[in-house]
Amino acid sequence: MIRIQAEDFDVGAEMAAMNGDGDVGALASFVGLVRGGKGDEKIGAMTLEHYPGMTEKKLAQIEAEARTRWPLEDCLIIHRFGRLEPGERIVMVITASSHRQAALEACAFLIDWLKTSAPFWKLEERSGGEEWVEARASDDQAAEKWAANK
Amino acid sequence: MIRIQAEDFDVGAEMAAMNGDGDVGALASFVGLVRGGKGDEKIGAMTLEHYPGMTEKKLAQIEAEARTRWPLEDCLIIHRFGRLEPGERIVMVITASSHRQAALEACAFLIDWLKTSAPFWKLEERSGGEEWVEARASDDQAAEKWAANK
Amino acid sequence: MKLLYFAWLKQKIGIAEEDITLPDDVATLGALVTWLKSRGPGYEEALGDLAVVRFAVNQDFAGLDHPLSDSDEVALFPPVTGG
Amino acid sequence: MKLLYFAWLKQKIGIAEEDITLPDDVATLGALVTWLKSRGPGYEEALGDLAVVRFAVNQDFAGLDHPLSDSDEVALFPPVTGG
Repeated sequence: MIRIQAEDFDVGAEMAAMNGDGDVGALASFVGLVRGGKGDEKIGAMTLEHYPGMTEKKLAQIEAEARTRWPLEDCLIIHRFGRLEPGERIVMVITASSHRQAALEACAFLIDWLKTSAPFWKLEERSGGEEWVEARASDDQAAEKWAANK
Repeated sequence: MIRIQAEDFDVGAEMAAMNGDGDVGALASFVGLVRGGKGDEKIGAMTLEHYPGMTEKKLAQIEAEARTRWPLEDCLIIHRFGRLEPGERIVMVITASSHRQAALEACAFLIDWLKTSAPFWKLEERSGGEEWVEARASDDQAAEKWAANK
Repeated sequence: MKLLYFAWLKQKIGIAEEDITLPDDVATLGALVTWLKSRGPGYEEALGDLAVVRFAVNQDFAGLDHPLSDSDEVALFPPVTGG
Repeated sequence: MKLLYFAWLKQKIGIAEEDITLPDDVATLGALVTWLKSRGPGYEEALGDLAVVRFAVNQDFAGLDHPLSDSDEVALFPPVTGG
């Protein structure tokens, strides 16, 4: 399941909702937060812009791909948009499977792919004004690793 | 930090306590549950026995090893003992780091190593009586992978 | 054709979206980019370095050789930075 | 010396722990195992297949050649299955 929303989410409640029945023995999760920085390198708030419609389409494709690759009992992706302060949750991925390997790998896959194929853009508030975050080559490499390991 | 306890734990509260300050941008978690099985393969409760003293020592060693390998802002391992019903949480690992790769890898490392070096034993209640769970070769292989990649 | 702009492309072009009639001789994304750049300095600045521009046609990523028709939804944006 | 047994080793031997005086000629874990097996059928059954027995000396995993002293805490148990 995927959800794109401005509101915060409750990680514990979402995970609890995924272990109700059957054969779930492993829940893996990833939560991305707005970093606050340390000492002199304090980071301000950021605003997440997205492409409504395409975001849903891409996240649904990514989820379907993960379910093809691993035997998942359940899968949830939540991504927020709008203005977020340091410490706030941006994104969450939860995967549920019978065994841990599938849950852990699928979770890493989902966040790696989401980083490079979900249409979100971060605008950071800095001391010198606003600045769009640049994409990192390491994110492309992380996603390509999964393409090679298909 | 490590905790060994009979009581359940609150995943959301534990994760929230780890994103308070500074440079945490990524939280990875793993939660292991008692599987309930499906259809005709229903699984009963299990009892986790452990070796008090050695358990604390090994988990602390595993946590220290993870902190040596990855730049973690925080790290929490909780493992329960005693009788647990299907669907109940057994173990939780949370790792916090600036970036996702460190958090995800350290989380997978911790649960892999914990599986082979923390002195816990599972006694399953089955229709034919009680049975001690046998160790799986795949768990040894998962732990050895990290030794090779040191 | 519906055109959508995001992030700094939206800021440089000055609008979030617009409806255009696709010229007869514009048959691919690459030709569309060339045509857009002729429409003013904002477009020219936004599309000056295509290494940092990505494209979607009908909400799927597409390359410059992707064919276009007037009923398509085309989006132009920087490499994504979510997650 | 304090001896601890866990899981099915505890069930087969019939006790969770015991204090013994280490015989003078028992200097390693391997020698301890041989000596224990001579103490009764429960021990013999529990220690019949050492491929499924693991050892800890003072709460660290140890092999059969590990040296012992009378002040050690020695534990015998099956391969672990937690997590």
